[in-house]
Amino acid sequence: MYFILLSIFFPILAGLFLLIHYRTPLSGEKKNAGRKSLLLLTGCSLVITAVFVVIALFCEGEGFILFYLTKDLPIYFRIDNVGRLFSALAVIVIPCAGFFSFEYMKHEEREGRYYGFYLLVFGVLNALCFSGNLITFYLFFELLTMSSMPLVLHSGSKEAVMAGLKYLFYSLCGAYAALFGIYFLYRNCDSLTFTVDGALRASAITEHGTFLLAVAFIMLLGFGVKAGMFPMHAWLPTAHPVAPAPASAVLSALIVKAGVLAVIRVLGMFGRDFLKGTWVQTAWLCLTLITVFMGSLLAYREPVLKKRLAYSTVSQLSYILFGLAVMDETAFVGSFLHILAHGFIKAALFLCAGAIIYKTGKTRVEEMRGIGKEMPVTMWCFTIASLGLIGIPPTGGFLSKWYLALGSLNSGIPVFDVLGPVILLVSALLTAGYLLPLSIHGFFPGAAYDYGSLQKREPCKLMTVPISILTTLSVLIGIFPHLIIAVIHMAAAGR
Amino acid sequence: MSRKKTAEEYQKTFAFRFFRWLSGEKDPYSGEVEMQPQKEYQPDPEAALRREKEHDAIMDKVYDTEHNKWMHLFHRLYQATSILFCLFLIALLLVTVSYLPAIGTVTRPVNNEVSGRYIEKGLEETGAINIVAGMILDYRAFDTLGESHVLFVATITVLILLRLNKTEKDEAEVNDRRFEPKNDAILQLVATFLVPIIIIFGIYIILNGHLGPGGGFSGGAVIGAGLVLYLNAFGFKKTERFFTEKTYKWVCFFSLSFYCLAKSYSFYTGANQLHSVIPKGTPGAILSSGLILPLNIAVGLVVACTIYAFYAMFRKGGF
Amino acid sequence: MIVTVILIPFIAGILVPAIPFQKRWQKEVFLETAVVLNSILVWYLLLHHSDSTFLLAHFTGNLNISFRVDGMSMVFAGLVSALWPFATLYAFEYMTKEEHENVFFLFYTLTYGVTLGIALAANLLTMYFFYELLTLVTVPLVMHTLTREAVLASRKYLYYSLGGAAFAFLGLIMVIVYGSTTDFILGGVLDPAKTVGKTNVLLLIYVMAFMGFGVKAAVCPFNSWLPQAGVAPTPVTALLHAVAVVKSGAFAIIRLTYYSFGTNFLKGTWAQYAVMSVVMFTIVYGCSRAVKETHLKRRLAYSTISNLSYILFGAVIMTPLGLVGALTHLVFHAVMKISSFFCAGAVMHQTDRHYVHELNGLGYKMPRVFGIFTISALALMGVPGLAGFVSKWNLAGAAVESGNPLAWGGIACLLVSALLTAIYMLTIVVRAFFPGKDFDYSTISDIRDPNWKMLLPLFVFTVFIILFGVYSQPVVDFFIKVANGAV
Amino acid sequence: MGPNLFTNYGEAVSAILFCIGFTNLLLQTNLIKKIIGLNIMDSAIYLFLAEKGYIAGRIAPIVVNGVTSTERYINPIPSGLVLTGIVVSVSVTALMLSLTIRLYTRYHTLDLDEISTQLKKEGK
Amino acid sequence: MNFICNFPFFSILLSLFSGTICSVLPAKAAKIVNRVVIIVIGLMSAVLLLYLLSTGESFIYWMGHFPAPWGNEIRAGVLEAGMALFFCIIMYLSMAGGAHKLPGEVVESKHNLYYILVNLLLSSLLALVYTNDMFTAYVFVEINTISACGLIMIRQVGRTIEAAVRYMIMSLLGSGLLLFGLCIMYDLTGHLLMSNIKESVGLIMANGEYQIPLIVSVALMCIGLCIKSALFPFHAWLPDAYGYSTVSSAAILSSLVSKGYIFLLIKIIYRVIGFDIFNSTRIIDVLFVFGLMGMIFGSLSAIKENDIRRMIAFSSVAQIGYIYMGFGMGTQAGMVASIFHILSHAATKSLLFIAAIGLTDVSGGSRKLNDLTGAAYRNKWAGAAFTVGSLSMVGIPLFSGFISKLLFAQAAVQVEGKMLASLIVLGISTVLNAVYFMKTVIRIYTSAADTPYMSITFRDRKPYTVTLVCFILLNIILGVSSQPVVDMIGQGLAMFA
Repeated sequence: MYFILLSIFFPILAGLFLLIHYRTPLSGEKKNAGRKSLLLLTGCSLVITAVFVVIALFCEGEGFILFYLTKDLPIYFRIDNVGRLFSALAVIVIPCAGFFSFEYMKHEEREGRYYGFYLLVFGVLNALCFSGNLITFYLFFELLTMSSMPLVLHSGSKEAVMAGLKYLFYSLCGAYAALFGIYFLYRNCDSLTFTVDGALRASAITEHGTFLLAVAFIMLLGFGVKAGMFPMHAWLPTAHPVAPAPASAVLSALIVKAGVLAVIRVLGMFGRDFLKGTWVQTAWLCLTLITVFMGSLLAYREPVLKKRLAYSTVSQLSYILFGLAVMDETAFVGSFLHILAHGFIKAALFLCAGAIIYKTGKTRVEEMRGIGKEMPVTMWCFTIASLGLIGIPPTGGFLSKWYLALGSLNSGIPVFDVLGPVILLVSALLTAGYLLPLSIHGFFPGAAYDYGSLQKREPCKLMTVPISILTTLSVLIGIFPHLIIAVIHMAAAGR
Repeated sequence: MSRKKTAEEYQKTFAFRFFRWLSGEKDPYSGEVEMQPQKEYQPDPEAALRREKEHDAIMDKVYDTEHNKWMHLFHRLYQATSILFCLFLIALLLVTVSYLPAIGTVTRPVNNEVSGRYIEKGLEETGAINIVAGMILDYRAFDTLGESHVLFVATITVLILLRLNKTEKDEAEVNDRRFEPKNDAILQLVATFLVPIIIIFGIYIILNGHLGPGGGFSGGAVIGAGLVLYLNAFGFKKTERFFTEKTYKWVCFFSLSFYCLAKSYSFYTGANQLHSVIPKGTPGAILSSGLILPLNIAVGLVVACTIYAFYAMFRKGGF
Repeated sequence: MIVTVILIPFIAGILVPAIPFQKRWQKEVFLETAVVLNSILVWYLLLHHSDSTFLLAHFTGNLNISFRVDGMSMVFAGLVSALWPFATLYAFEYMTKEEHENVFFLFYTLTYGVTLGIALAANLLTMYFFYELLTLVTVPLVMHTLTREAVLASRKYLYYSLGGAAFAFLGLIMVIVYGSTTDFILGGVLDPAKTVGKTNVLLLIYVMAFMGFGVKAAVCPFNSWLPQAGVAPTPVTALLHAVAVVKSGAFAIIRLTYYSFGTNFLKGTWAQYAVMSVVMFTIVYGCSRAVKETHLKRRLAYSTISNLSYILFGAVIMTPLGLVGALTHLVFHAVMKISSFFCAGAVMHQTDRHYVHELNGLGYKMPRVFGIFTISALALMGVPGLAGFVSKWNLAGAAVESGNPLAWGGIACLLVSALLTAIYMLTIVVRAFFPGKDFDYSTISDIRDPNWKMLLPLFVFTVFIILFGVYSQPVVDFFIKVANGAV
Repeated sequence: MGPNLFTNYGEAVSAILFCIGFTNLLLQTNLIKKIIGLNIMDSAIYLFLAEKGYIAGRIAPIVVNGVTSTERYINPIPSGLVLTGIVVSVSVTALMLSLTIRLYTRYHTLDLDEISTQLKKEGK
Repeated sequence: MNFICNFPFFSILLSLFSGTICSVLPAKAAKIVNRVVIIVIGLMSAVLLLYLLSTGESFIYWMGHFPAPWGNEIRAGVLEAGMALFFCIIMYLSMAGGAHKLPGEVVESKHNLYYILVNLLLSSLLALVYTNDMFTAYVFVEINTISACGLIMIRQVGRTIEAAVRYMIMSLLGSGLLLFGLCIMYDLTGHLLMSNIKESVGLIMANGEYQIPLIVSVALMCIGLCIKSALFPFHAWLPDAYGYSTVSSAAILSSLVSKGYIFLLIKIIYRVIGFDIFNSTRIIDVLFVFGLMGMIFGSLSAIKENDIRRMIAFSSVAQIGYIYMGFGMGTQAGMVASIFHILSHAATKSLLFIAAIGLTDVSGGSRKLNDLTGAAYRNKWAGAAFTVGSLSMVGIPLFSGFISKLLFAQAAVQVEGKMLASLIVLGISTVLNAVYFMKTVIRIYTSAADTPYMSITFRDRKPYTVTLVCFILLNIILGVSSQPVVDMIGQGLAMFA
């Protein structure tokens, strides 16, 4: 039990300590010494937190209440299987990206601030995973926005600041839309504790059914902002390119997933039975499919690598949301698998992009001809991860998409049961179209390529190892999915 | 498509903006978040000057009565409405009059016990043969007291307005000389005859106020007229010998004081049901009807002086 | 006893210019002692209050000036007396740079007494009396700098306030004529026998009176005085234009709605919908103006406008829960806004910078001030765990509970406003802490945090923001008791 | 319309005169004409009052031969009122005339509007 | 008969007589006589008031040896005595407050004439207050008019003479209408004494004959008095007259002269026509509408005005509108409110005039608002007094204006058809009042470093300051303990019937 608390508050406190202690920029002679201690502290904290989380993951228990906000609003923590899966993803990606940034951030100023917020994000993410009721979740959802915003605008350039603000306001907008729903849920449910089969009172459904549907839609839209769903996706392609690569990785792999987690929780609160077959579901399906297609298309015509990846994230997240919107158990499994697979893959891809930028300073795709010759390890990882995202067996991506398509076809929703898989396939094709050219040109620069300028620029181990780990994991999911699928089924059943 | 839009035009289209938003390049906050300092208020002296000039110009235009079309129009309108108003008032009053009791009949409400008592008991109670004199100087003496003070206060205001101080007076006198008749023999001769007669007649009217038609005011006016004639015939030099501002002041003062005190006594005794010591005398005699005769004399003096004073004031602002 | 607490500030205030103090600190000690003493007295009074009414003077007819302590007055008087000593402490430091200190402290202290008068008034006439007085004693404070802007601002303030009071006066008349008494009684005092057939007129007058008192609470068409009044010294803007004066408006409206006209009479009528629409509009309007505003204090003033309408929104829901929400926000917003205003004041005092775009990078030089500012910003946005969330939660809860569809729309307004709040507050925070890559730190090298007199109030308020956010139950319970007339 | 319009012709005439005087006083811009209007108005009222006192076939209220009978004399009250009124009228006329003189010596015009315009131009 | 009953008569005669006396006295002596007379009359009125309050009923006093329908009478009740007392107080304070301006504005040799006018004005006011006879009232109205005209033009500048001419014209129109109405009334009733007329009017209303002429006559009298008291559309003469005459005159004119006419109107309403009969005519509606219009337009004109004295003068127009609005309500409460407002406005307006003169004195004599910047710092008492007056006008509790506003509003609520209109106009007019008065108050408290008058310091004049303090106290007394006054008004009105 205490490990939950430790896994939440240890990184938060550590982050705050870093923020306060390293508030002035390091400079001159002290820089090296200061940096070393900073890295040591950060590294230790990351590892210790990871250990705490892992221990917490294996805890069983009913959860506990930290304190009461108001009379019937407890801050309540609990571990369930949904949380476990998310937490597992986080506990792998964050340290990886963290160690990656030890090298990546070497030349940046104000590293203390970066690591401080990084740790904060870690703690908040853990708290998000372990939240036991909606209000706790909302609390940390807001905090997540606040603490991750400094990561986005870390570089401090004008675009970065603007992007950070944009990210902040989009997220808050979503959060407040969600809060609107929470107010009504609070009055129409017995408690805000998470369930999977609906917490609305029967009387409330009969009285305000229509209105509650609207509320549900607003909540879905609101949390969908974080998950980059269509009308409010615009922050993603702005925020990713300006953030440092590891931050982008975390952002894309985990933070946007917080929106997905929220949607899962909200679905549980309303209950699938309540939403199935209503206009809410239809509208939601429409939005997700639009997002899927539009994201891929935009990515396809995007020349800047990180922005391309960002569009890709937009598209891929809506795969997940589509799976949830179908409200079918198989599709749910597909969604969850995609959460994990996409998490690893996108983290790997962003780290690769980061490594390329770090070493060569090139950001645009057409500049990267022959990059595979210069940084083979990185590019290999990039290629494998790309294949996973496209959905080539035996990677995790294939499996998840398979389940998604299967679930959609099973669901029996008119039109969408077929339209969904079709669009997913088209999108997969587009994915191939925007990711593979990079590998192809990277490894086969063509006849015109001047081999004379080629030089080995493989990054150091601190960068390649995390990338490799993540890539490997993405493949491993596809190969050994059974354990995970079992856990997912348990999660879907509410255990 | 044959027509191609220029880049600038294209940027204004909805499609362009939509696409920018779609691809996340545009966001609703841009422009709002990037803040520019607001301009502090700076008073602009030139603007103030300009405003003043404009104001003057407008004022000139407004006061340019000759050429102001609106003003003329307004005048026309004003006159038209005023005539209409007059006609309306006439109509209203005529309607009212038509509903009033008929003239000359005994049954009008006016002929009630009040007038009846004045006629029947007036002689007995006031001792005056002239019932009107008895009424205004005894029954309704308070009104008459007020009336004489109206005259008094009017003189005061005329004094305030027209009386000149020393230096102005000299100047005015020089001016005035030019209009003075220069020893007009005929006028002087006629005046020598007429003035005493007029004044004597005035005195008669005053003294007979309680016995027949007449009284202080009419008699005083006649005397005043005589004095004015005298003045016109002989000039200020002559009149100043017996009538100066001082004379006027004291005559007025004593007359009014007497009037006030006498009436006060009478009011006081009347109100407190005391017996008044003033004898009524025999009706018809000169020395009769109690206070009416002295009061008439006092009023006559005041009026005579006032009439003369008005004339002198109007003419040259002093005596 | 009740009169004493109103009189002490009057006497102390008048003594300030009267006593020839040799040194500045003597004056400070004198004033602070008086204010603290008075606050202690007020709290003592509130905690040991009796239910009796204290009659001070007889006016005409059955009208009198009298005082009484009831639930509402406990809330408001408690709030005011808790904040005043800190604000005074802060003002000592702030006013070192300003002129005419004596006059300032004279009126500043007078205002304390007058505000307490509003809080403790036992009937509508007394409240109206002190309400008008409040306008008068605060005008010199707004005018204090005597610059052109200050004069214009105070002029506007006067017009608006007095004009508003003129219409509020109509409400007073209605209560006098159609009420059984003018005393404040929860549930209203209108006499049903007298109001037969006059409902619509009464409602019309209620709306007028609402807007009249609403002028002080900066309801939408009448709000422009508040940002302009920001030219006053910061202690004034903070305490008066974020707490005492504007809250008096809200307080008066609550008194009018709940204690004079009565919610039973008003609920569900067109009047309720009318005022609620106005309030909702103000909520959004204030925030959007704040986003556009670049002057720091004016921005906060616009924020105040919006937040005051939160309170009014709670009040016009016209249920006990709504009142709870209104009271919660009344108190919590006071703490949050005074804290953010004091931060702004500290910045202006230390750096003489007034505009948002001048604040770049100051977060590193004044970490305490800006840390506190961040916390108050987050609280204003309604981040859970801070005071703002609780009050918003109560407000929205009451709105949901009322079952009034317009009130549900009001929740949406609250949230839109919360988003806009985030925009205008966090841009400041971001500027202060993330000035951008090419920012020249040498321009702010000689700036530092203010001294303890300014920081102490700030820390105390921050502690309260967090405390209320985490552990608000006893306070809210008390408000519930007030709203149900149990106090 | 009531029954007595033609019987009361004297009063009707005085009413018309009153209105003429009233309108002149109100609307003429020339001061002298205004004063004339004033006098017309006052005279009309005296006429009106005199009409009131009149009773057909009776004589003025001065006691002749000691006979004091209501049958013999007309009503004395209106006559008294007229007397008082005349004095008032004289005073007021004198005052108005002196004001006119003052204005004329200062502004050399009798037109009140003209005088106002000049005053405004003077600006004090 | 108690000796005290002679007091009304004494006061009228004393002031008349003192006017005559002043004509032969030098200026200084005239001044003293004037002061003494006002004080003596004030004392007598006070004693009379106490006496009347103790006996609780009014009395009739014969002016001569003849009783009611034959002789003149005066009548004294609580209201009359109270009014007389109040007029004396205001008159004394106005004279004292403006005395120091007199030498500068009036030629030395005409000072005694000024005091004559004041004395006669006082006597005419007293006569208007006490009289029980319509024709007496007419005669004293004329005295009032002429002496007021004299007060206006005693300071001889172009504006005052023009204003005097305009004032005279309007007044004469009013007098003409009043007299004509009076004649018709006399024709219908055969009486000139108020109580007798009232009986006859009752009879006329009862048997239905002569109703049209009666109403026309009432209307003519009302309009005549409205014109004389400067009700809204007839106010053209007022701003110049109040704005440019010497300050005592302005104070007296605005607070007393027009009030005298209004009081006469009240007497006519109650004592001649009868309150109920009056209310059954449409005249009150006309008064009501004109009153409302006056409240709005007077204030609007005041807002536009840039000259402080004229601004206050325009405010008078608005305040007179209040009073007529109270009449127009046609209820006892409205009447009480109006009468209270007569008092409160008299106290406030003369205070404002006197204070304004103090402010202009320290601003180089300029009356432009711009030049008054910071004047309150140069003359503290005048500034404070002006502020008090303004606050009272705006209707801040503690000051008399608030009470009258309260009474008006309370009265308005009881009148079904006119309630909303009067309440709303009351509100709007308060806002407008606030605008122009507060503008000025802020202006005089704005420090002006760059005005040329910075160096002018106020020469402390004890009498002036004392006057201001008295005025402020009067205002506050009326504002704080208004109950006895209101009771007294109610009692007085009851005695009227």
